[in-house]
Amino acid sequence: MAITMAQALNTALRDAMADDESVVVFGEDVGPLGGVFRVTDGIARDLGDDRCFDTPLAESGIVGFALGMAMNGFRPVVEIQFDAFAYPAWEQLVSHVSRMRNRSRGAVGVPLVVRIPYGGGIGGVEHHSDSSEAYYVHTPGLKVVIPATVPDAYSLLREAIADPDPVIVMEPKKLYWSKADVALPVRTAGFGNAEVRRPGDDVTVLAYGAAVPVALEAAEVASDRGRELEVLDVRTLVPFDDQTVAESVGKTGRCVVVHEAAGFAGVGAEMVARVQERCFHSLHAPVLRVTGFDIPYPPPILERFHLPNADRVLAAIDRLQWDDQPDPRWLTEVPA
Amino acid sequence: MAITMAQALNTALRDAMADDESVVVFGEDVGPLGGVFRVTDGIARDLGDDRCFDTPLAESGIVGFALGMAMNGFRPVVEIQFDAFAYPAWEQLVSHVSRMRNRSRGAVGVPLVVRIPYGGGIGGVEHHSDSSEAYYVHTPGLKVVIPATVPDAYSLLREAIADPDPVIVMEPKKLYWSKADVALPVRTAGFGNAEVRRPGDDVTVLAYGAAVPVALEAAEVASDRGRELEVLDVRTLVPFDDQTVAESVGKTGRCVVVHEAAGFAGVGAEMVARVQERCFHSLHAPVLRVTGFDIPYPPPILERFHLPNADRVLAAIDRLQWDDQPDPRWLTEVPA
Amino acid sequence: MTTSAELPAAEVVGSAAARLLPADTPIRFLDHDGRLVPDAGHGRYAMPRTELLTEAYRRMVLGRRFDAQATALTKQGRLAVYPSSRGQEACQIGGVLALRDTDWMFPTYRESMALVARGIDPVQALTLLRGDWHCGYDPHLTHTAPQCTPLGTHLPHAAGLAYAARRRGEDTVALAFVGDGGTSEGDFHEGLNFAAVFRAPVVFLVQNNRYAISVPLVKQTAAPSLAHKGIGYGVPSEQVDGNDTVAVLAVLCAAVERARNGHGPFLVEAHTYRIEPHTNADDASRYRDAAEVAAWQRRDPVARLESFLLATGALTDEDVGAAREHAEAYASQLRDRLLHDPEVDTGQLFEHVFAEPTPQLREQRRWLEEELRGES
Amino acid sequence: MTTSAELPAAEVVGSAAARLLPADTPIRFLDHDGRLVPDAGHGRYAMPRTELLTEAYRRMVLGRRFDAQATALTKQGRLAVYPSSRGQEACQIGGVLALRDTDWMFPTYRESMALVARGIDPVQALTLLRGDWHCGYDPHLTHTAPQCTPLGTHLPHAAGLAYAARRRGEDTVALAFVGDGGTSEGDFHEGLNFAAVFRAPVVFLVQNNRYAISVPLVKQTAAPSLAHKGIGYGVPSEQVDGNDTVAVLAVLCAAVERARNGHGPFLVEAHTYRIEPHTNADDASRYRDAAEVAAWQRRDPVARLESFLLATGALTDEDVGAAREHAEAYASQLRDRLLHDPEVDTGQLFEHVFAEPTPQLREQRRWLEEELRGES
Ligand SMILES: Cc1ncc(C[n+]2csc(CCOP(=O)(O)OP(=O)(O)O)c2C)c(N)n1
Ligand SMILES: Cc1ncc(C[n+]2csc(CCOP(=O)(O)OP(=O)(O)O)c2C)c(N)n1
Ligand SMILES: [Mg+2]
Ligand SMILES: [Mg+2]
Repeated sequence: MAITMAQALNTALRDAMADDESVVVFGEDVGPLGGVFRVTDGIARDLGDDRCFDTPLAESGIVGFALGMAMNGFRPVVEIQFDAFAYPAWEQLVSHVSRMRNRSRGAVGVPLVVRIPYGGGIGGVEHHSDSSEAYYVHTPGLKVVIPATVPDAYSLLREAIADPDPVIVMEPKKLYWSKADVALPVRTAGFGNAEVRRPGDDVTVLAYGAAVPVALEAAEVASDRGRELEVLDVRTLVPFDDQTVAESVGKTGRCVVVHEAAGFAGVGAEMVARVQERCFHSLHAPVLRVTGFDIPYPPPILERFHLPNADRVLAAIDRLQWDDQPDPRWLTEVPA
Repeated sequence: MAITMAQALNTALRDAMADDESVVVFGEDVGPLGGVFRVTDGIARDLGDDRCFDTPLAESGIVGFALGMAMNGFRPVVEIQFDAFAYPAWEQLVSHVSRMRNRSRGAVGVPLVVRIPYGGGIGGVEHHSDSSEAYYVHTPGLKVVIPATVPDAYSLLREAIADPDPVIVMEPKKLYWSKADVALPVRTAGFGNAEVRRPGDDVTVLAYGAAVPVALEAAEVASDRGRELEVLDVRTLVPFDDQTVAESVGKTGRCVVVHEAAGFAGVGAEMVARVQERCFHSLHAPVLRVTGFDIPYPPPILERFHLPNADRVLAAIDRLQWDDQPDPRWLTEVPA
Repeated sequence: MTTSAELPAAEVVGSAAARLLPADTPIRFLDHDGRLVPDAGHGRYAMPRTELLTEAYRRMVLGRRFDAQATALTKQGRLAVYPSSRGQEACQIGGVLALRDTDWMFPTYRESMALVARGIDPVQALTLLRGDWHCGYDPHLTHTAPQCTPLGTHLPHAAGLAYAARRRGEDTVALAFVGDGGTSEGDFHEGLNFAAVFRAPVVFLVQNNRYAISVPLVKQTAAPSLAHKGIGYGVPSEQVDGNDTVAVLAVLCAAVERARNGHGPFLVEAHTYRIEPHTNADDASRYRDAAEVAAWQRRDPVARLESFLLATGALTDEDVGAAREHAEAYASQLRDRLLHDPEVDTGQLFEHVFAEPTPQLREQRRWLEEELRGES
Repeated sequence: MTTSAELPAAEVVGSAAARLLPADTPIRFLDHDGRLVPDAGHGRYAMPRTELLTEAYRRMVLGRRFDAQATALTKQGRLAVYPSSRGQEACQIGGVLALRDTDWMFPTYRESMALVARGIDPVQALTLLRGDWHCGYDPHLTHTAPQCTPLGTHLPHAAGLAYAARRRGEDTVALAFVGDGGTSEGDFHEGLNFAAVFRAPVVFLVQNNRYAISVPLVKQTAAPSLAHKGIGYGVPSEQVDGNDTVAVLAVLCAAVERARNGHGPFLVEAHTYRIEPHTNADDASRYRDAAEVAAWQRRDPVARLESFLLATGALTDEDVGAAREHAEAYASQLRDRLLHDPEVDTGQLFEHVFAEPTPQLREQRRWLEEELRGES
């Protein structure tokens, strides 16, 4: 039976809670309402309102309270309502959640999951469509995972809950209602493993979250045009799977990175840096990025101009110096 | 007469306040104490305790209050006591300070300066040595500048205060007591201009803040060994000077990026990505990074192992494939 | 040198508590049927001028009609989302009428009604919720901050802006709206504390509509009332029946006056109720009974004020009819204006990030323009 | 379905206020000279057991000596930085003695004295300030959270941890220290609110030492007292003479007992004074008078308790001598132990970031090891 990503997440929470008494779910509106995206739908009713409960409206408090519970035997899974509303919890995440284990020389682990619906494409008004993964990825001590498929949503969330360390699970809002035929429980590859979503020999496309379907769409078109893209779903940004990425680029010799967040100092920059470090001699062209612009996330009527789409991916691929003639765009920036 | 960077910043504040009544300075302990680094020393006394004043201990409040004043005719310059203590102000910075102009279609500008002493090397205990620039740099709507020299400290702060947009001035703590002979007021290059601190033909070294003296030290040694490094002080991370960087790398064909922050998704990654995009065909080797490790900033007795130093820069330069034989390190990661 | 190291005397503390705490019951003038209650205003607040009340009535009728129209337009897909303030008209309009035009208002996403009551063009007021841009009106021209979505974050802004005005010798007051849920955020705390320490002329108006989306007040706080938060900052506070326009205006006008005269901030908790779901996207049946809503509908602020004003003769049936007609015309004009799709101007994406776009933004703009040229 | 939509009755609100507000003057048992005051404990708090007081005395003597030693070691370059709590012994030791060993303590950077009073090895207690690691003791073994530097941020942790214990049916209490400055942070607000809403057994102990580094209380808040913040969360509160060990213990023991019995959190403001500069790196002459310090030195908590216990005969001169001797021995042992440089173990840099290092961290560790091998 086809289920949505939101349902897979819901089942993952339920299964984790059934398996382990110490798993508790809380946040804003996750109780009777079931969360604004219904990811916790029915959980308070079915598993008890002490296992899944609403909190006061204060994200720093939610994350700090969760950290306290995690220090004392629980495995809290907290929901942030929308990406931008994780910002008030920033200090707790960066100064405490990510550091408690290290600070205490391993004595105090923080088995805490922070679920953050992220990204745009759903017509959300201001503050409801941020892609904030780069902030977490740059913070040592946090793991950051992003499912792009229904089975991964289930499996990565289960693994996040079982993980002894804090995990930020970024859930692509746009894909909450994407469907797949999948029998749960399902386990996909563990953290640190990128997945080849579509094999190809000509270009490696690195993507995650909502950018994965975009990359796949581009691959479909490219294939019709005679170019085979190898689409890698990075899945877990921390830990990062250097090996699969390098193997792919080593084979294809070309690479494009796609994500929705602003490009400047985004996660894509790190991927580019890693790829060119590891595959320098295999590369026939610079690694290009297709990302959101370096602007605040736009309002609904303008978001389609901001979001990466298959056409932009294809355009980037066209620029990968196929006849080994440098693309004039690069040359304009370089002195004669 | 030789003055310190802290003194240059102090003079910049005084001069800006003298020139413009709307400039006010506030934050924690900036009044009678003069700030924990004495950057505001004597200002409250000399210019009035309504021009330079202490606030309650609440960084979100400080930045939010400053934004309110900036909306209403003032040019606040707020001091954050140590980098990690800007984290409580994160939501204000990301959701408001950076977006107010955009949100209001340009009607409400935010001429606000946030001074953040950043970085390590001063034996600070936990939370006193973070390098958080990547977080700000990735946030559209914020300008981010980092002086590495005494004249730049003066000039960039003056320009930041005069700027119609919010500017994060990251002040390298380690260089507060560095000295230079400079007659104030002084104006150096404006925002968006990297500065060649030392010319050279063999390798471009990109650095900023406290990494600049490290790069220069490395350049000194490298020169003795017959390699001339061109050390670029990036100075302003946003806006970024692509042109000077590309010109330099176009000339040298090799590039190393140095900063103190954790490498993963740090600002260095962006520089690498930009350099390889723009200078792909000039590069003889991958662009390498010398950065802090991907760990929470270590305690005082261990910080010297974490911080980039001249030796590490030199080691990276040695790995730049001078005989055009791929370094085996890169090959280990790539499949046969 | 300061010598603040001594403890305050007992009398000072004791009298401060008396001065700062709210009344034990919400200030009220009218009962649910619009009849004057015996202890109107607790004997501490003066009845507002009649013209203020009739003006409030007219704007409430307009506001409610506007709100209904916006809800309808949302169902038709003309707005991206709409958070109704039906049932909160006394607060929405009370907040506006307590201010002069030169005073500043700091609204949240729920205050669309207050925006139009302030005279802001309704299409501009709905820009955010239409998804056209983040804010459609000019904050400086309207003395109204952009509607704030991140809860509580605008309270420090209000403090800073009001302090700035006071420093220049202006007698501007800022009024900031915040919800019951919003009082839990750290920025509520910091905003009130800054306002108090800097004696900023800010009136904080908590619309306690009993819910933060689905979360009821009892899960939000264990305080005797939200107004009891004021004393912790040295901010005097009051609680008021938020569906009693007379009481809301009486208390807010006193608070604004006080702030204007240099006596610093004030905290008002208005007890009211969100009649509609949180937004059109919400399903309120999941977390509250229809009976509860019905009970609150019987306390309708518009009907209540109408009864009172009709009874006192301040308002005639004709006035009521005229107000409704005006509201109808306003609503139908709004509907017509919103039937057009908004204009799409992609240049705006890059134009306002900074006063001057960076080279990178110029470049990105060029890329988009090229792409669009290619498309067309 | 909840029906929290009704307003609380006036009596409930009124009596809540009485129940939640602190006394108008700080609770006190002893005057500055250690004599019992007439209205000891305001008639509301019981005199603590004598053995508790004599034990407190001994630990205060030890704590003060420890503190002096740490200050001296800092001058010799043996610690990276040291924030003294001299003058705050009644709070430091009172906080510890109000707890059972299985209760949790949440200290800040200023609580080194409380750490050693809790029996934590002094070298482990000083690990943070020595610059050796971020925390030297095992929080689980000692039931003591790592010292918290980001102000106020540990209060939500205390609430969560205490709530977790209570959910498991344990009667653990958490006591969290926070400074007067720390009460201004958003996390103070959120921590108290969470504790109140979840009825977490937490005692919040505000050591109001009149300064946040250089910033005096008057610039921090306009509240009648910091204890007055409690009512805004429905958290009962008290203010106490923080240099009167008897009063501190009386109030804290009552608060802890209350929390242990399931009645939820409590807020205590202890009025005290930071005799030393903020840390060794601070220059207090820039912002306060020597006369002010001298006035507070005359209220010395140690001398005050000593006088009282000697006068009541609970303590003899021999006991006093023995306590001091023990403290001397402790201090000299500490000095000896801190004369060695701490061991440098670079592996630790990578070992504890995650339970299992990522491939990237393993690689970085290898780089460093190679580099160090190359060096040697
Ligand atoms: C910081 C932040 N967290 C979460 C949200 C999501 N959110 C929007 S409205 C809302 C409820 C607000 O309740 P309340 O403050 O009572 O105002 P009301 O909507 O009832 O007017 C929530 C949780 C937000 N906007 N900002
Ligand atoms: C979030 C945060 N901001 C700023 C600081 C820097 N800082 C360290 S101690 C201090 C003053 C704290 O005063 P108070 O809370 O009264 O505690 P005390 O030091 O007096 O014990 C400041 C501002 C910090 N540690 N954390
Ligand atoms: Mg509400
Ligand atoms: Mg203090």
